Amino acid sequence: MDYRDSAEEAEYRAGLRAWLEENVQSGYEHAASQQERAAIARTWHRKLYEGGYIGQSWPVEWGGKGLSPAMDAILNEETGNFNAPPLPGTAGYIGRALQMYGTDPQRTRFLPATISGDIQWCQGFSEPSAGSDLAALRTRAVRDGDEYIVNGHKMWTSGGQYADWCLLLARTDPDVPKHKGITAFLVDMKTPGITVSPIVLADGSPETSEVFWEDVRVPADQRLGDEGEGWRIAMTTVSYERGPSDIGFISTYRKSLAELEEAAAKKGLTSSAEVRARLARAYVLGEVLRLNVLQQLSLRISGRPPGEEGSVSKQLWTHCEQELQHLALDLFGAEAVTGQRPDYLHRYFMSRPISVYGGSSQIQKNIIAQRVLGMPRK
Amino acid sequence: MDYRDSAEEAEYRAGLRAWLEENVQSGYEHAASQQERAAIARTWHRKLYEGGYIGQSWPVEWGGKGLSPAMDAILNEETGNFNAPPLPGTAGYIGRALQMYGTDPQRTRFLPATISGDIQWCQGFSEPSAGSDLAALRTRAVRDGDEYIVNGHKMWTSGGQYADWCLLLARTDPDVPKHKGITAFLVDMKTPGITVSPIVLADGSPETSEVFWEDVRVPADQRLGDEGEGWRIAMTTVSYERGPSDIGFISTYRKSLAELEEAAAKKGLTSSAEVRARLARAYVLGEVLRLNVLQQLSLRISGRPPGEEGSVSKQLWTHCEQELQHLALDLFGAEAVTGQRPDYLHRYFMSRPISVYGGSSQIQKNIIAQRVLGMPRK
Amino acid sequence: MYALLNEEQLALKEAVDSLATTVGVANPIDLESREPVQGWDRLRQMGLLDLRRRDQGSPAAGGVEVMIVAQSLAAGLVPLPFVPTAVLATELLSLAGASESCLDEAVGTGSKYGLLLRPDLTALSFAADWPDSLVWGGADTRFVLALDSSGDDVRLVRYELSAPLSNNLSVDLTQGLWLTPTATNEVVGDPISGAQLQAWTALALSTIGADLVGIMRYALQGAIAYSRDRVAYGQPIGTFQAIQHLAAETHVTIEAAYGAVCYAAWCVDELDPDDALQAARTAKAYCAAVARTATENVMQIYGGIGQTWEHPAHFYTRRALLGTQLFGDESTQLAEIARTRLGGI
Amino acid sequence: MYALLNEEQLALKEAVDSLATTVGVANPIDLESREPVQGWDRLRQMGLLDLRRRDQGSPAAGGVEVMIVAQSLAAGLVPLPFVPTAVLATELLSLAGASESCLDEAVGTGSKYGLLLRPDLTALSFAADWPDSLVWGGADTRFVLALDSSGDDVRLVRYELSAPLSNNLSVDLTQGLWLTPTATNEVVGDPISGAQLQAWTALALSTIGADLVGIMRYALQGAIAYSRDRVAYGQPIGTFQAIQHLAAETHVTIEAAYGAVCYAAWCVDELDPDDALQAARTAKAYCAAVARTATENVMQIYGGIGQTWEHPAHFYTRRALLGTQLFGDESTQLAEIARTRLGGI
Repeated sequence: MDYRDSAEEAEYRAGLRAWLEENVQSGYEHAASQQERAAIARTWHRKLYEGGYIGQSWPVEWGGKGLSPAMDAILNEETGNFNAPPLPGTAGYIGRALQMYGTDPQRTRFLPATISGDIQWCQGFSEPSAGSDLAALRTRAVRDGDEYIVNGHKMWTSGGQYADWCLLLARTDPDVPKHKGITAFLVDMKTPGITVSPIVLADGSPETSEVFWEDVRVPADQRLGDEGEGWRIAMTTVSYERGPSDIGFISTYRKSLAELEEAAAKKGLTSSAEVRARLARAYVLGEVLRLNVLQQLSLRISGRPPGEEGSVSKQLWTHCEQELQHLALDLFGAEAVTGQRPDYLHRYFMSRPISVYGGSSQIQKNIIAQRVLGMPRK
Repeated sequence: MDYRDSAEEAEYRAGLRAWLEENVQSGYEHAASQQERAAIARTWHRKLYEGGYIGQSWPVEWGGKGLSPAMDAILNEETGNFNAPPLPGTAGYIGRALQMYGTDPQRTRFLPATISGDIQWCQGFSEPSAGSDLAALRTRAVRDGDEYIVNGHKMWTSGGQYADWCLLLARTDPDVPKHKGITAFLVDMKTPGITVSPIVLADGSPETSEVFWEDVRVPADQRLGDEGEGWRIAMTTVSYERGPSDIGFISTYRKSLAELEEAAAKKGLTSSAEVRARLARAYVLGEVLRLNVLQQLSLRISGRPPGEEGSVSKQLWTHCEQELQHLALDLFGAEAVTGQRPDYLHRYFMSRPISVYGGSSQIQKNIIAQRVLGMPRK
Repeated sequence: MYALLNEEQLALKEAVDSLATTVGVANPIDLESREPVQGWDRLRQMGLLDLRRRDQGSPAAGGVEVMIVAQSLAAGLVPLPFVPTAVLATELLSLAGASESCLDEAVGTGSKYGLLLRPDLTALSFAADWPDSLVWGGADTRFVLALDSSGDDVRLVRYELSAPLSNNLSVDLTQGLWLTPTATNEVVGDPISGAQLQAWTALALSTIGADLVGIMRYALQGAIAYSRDRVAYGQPIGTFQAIQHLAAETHVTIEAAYGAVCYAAWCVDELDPDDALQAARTAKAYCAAVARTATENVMQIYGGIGQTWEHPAHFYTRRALLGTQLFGDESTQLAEIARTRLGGI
Repeated sequence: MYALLNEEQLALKEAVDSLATTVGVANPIDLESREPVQGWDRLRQMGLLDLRRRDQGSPAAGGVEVMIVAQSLAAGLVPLPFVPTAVLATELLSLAGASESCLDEAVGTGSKYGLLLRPDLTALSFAADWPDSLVWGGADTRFVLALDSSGDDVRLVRYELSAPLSNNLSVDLTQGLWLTPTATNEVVGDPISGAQLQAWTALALSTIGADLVGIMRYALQGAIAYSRDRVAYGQPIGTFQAIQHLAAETHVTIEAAYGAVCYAAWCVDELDPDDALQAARTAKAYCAAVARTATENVMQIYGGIGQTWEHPAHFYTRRALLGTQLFGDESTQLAEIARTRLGGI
């Protein structure tokens, strides 16, 4: 057990900091529109690529550097510390899917462009009637010669409006058990028949999108993996969504807490023992999450694939952020409800879906009980 | 809607207060042993009987006065206010069972003695492997001529050591669905083959008992209701356990809170805004429970039998008492763990089983979801 | 003792429930199509605007009736200022013995009277603080009531706005909170006593509590209905124990809040102002403590769809957030309750 | 960066886990049959008593090893004063540079050294407060360590008891807290600096945190095993989502507490005392916040049987109650953390 950087890690961190000092992209946080944010993110992706910071933990043969997952965590942490835009997470996990399940031509075609940021990906998984129960998805892909014809309706396709390509899950065989009839595809978002429409969240900001698929023709060589292998591909992909990248959340959290402490002090609230205790508790929860994530990361470093214990981090993350936003409302409730602090209201509403997306809190508890604690299923 | 006593209620209350002024039995709370407490309770039962306060809401034909359930609530409240020993609850609900399901000879034999306190009852329902799932009970009663032979093991038989008679549930038919094979019996606790042994609770105090039944011969005319009717009898009985009698809890709660406020003030804690808020919250929870119970009581007054909404009161009661004891430990934790305040430790441990007995909190939530809110079963 | 609605009160509830379905909001699009003046007229036709006018010194209807109406209108997300205008402004004018014509105006065509609130929403504002205060009322507010304590007595002050309100700042899409525009003011009626203000605050707290109970109850009903239809893993999500228990826990807090609000509402006209205020603070403390969680639980049961603008779930959350703050959140109420039970610090 | 136990540390854990099953307590009856001197000998044979003795100025083992041992011994409900005697008394003697013979005695036959705690258990007590303080240690305690600040420096004081301890007041049936008997005292070793005391407090907090994690984890394991066997409504209760979620929620808090305790334990010997103390307070704050609830949840899963004296569930609850208080509960830690982050009031 050693929480310090190893020599290698320290060297990497120093190099990264020097690079960030020169190259960090600003303006993301205060961008006027989602479109502007997407443009900044794309530029930032390219810069990171030029700096050698995209796909750094991928194998060398696929354009990576084979670095330890620890370096990904440091990258997350330091870009957070430097107030950089978020790291392009989709590149990371869709790259994994391509490496593990792609054909050689697919890898050659997509991996370089994914690393460089020339292709921005979105994820076409969830549907109106397939959320927590993702395997119930209904979008159909029917083979027609050298193509598949896709019809369906996807929800919660983050960045759908700005993505170039989509990793799509569709049902190719309705006659087998639901997990076995799903296939993954790589689809150009400019293909005719695809319509993207924004989903506006409860606080009024357009944050994600729904995508309608109408007779969309997808060449068969853009199928990822075999027919029926889609579920396994999706599960692998999703597992790489969690884990060390949470560290990106942790630096955001630290900043939010520091801002809240400052705002509370300015309002004269930090003379109240109750407020002090609640702010200190928010600090404790953040630390507890950080230290749990470090343990998860250590498992990854020691070669274990991301597992169900990630559900524990997800629960802690949810609790952490939702509690922080509750605290902000409790301290600045009147300001928040009278339009003086729209930022608190925005963050509050943004904190609510954390217990829904990426597996709801209820699903996470099922996973912990049954797969981590080994409790019996009915 | 009117929270004031009606003219009738006010008159009853005034008479009761005058009677209590003269007759209230003291010493229960600080009795040296459980045995002494049982003796005091028996004397108190007799006094109440002489005052006309036992079975007052029973029909006149069964020795009652046909008073409104509101009077039972007032009785509970005022005896609580006068620091009297608890009211003999078993007499009330076992009396109901006798009235509703007893034969005429049974009623004649048992009702007067139950009212007068000559018979103290206990309840032989739960078993080691039949707690929440009471209908899974295994104690067998096998017909043998004019008798039944009972074998089994009952748990959580409160007052088993001091009771004269027992309302017993036993399985008479193992070959029908579990709810249908249960029969109720009235059993003299002096019958050979019955052994009572104390159950010591987590804080070290003997609070209840387990009862072993070994070839206990019960005359067939002591069967209550028909064979197989035991489950229905038990459910009716249990439903009368809740409800207005909770008001007895409410006066106890008020006293506990007042004592805690005083102790906190003495220790100088009431200058802390946090402690003040927590004490005030405890007051709010107590009021909220009281007002909910009054609504439940009003349903009873308007003639509705006790229903599933009682589960809401049970949840509030549990929350109220467990939170109060948490607060006591949070304020006086060091005193409690170093033997300076054994009373807080005792009350804390006594507060834990509230979420287990009389239907665990999990069972109550099932009832609320399925029977009150009408949510679907699988 | 009878802690439930009587026949008449049940009939009132049923009538207002039914009205609320026609003038209330079911989704964001309704907000644009609802015509406030017409809705207000519907309330007047049912006599709901006159509840707190005095007839030979007594209010036309008690706190309990006000509670019933506020609860049902909130449940239906009725975007009309029933609470600030028809209940609280009318009550203030009645307490000050304002002229009948003034009262007629308050409940006339359009909701013309608003209240001046402190920027932290914890109390009525004083005239001197006009520029920093907020107006709680409908878009057609023409007069705003505030207090003035510059003399020996506390007096009611009426502002007449020189232009319509603009700049609605409210988080709640069905209730308005506005920046103060330019206005002229005059004293109205007689001095208001401390006891009268206590009683008025008790009415305010219990009515806002009723509003919160209304939205919580109706929001949960919707989520339960949804849980019967929405299928996951081959069965309605309402069959899962996790969803059942979340709904049950929420129901427990709502029923508890309802009991406390009933008592507080009854106390308004039946007990001394300080006892009524204690009951009202108790109810408001509890409602404020549970309302946000209740509406969050509802959003959770709805899952993803409950997080979107197009779904009405957030309407309830927003109204819960505002109601929690109006006249003080849980911690404000607890501090006051502690003062009465434990003395000052 | 590697936040998990390495091979050696895993081996140590396994060895102590195994020891704990033989010297620990599985039910109340064991308490009478356990022979403390023999148990203590077993710890010594495994070298667990010397962890904090110094070898050329460095402790024989780091905070992480202490954490591992404390956690496993607590999990096994080992009724021996490992924490106060083998860890904290030894550490105090080492910090003060006490003589080797004194240290030999501390870890010799029987657990001879106890600590003097303030009556509220939040800190070591000062000699002047002897009569009102409590002794934390085993029944065979002969020497009690306290501090003295009557001179210019803080000094370590050793009391020699004139009679064996009696009057165990502890709620925890596996750890002793005793009234102070008559005793004579003398100063031991060199003055102790503020930084040394900070580091010592960090060790105390992280070790008590480890103790709490140990009992929580083991208590939950037991309840889960029970839930597999216990049948209600025709199926193991562990199949019910309500029970699964209760266990899952508890597991989350235990894993979270474990992560915080690991870091705090590592910091003890690796960071500056003030940073180590902040990490330790963080871990203790979290452990204290969740330990009671975790053990209550365990009692709840056990149902009726978990409420009885004969069942060991209450052992965990009792140890959680004591551990929560030792060196300050959550609110004590939060107040200190707030001081470092927000400044004084």
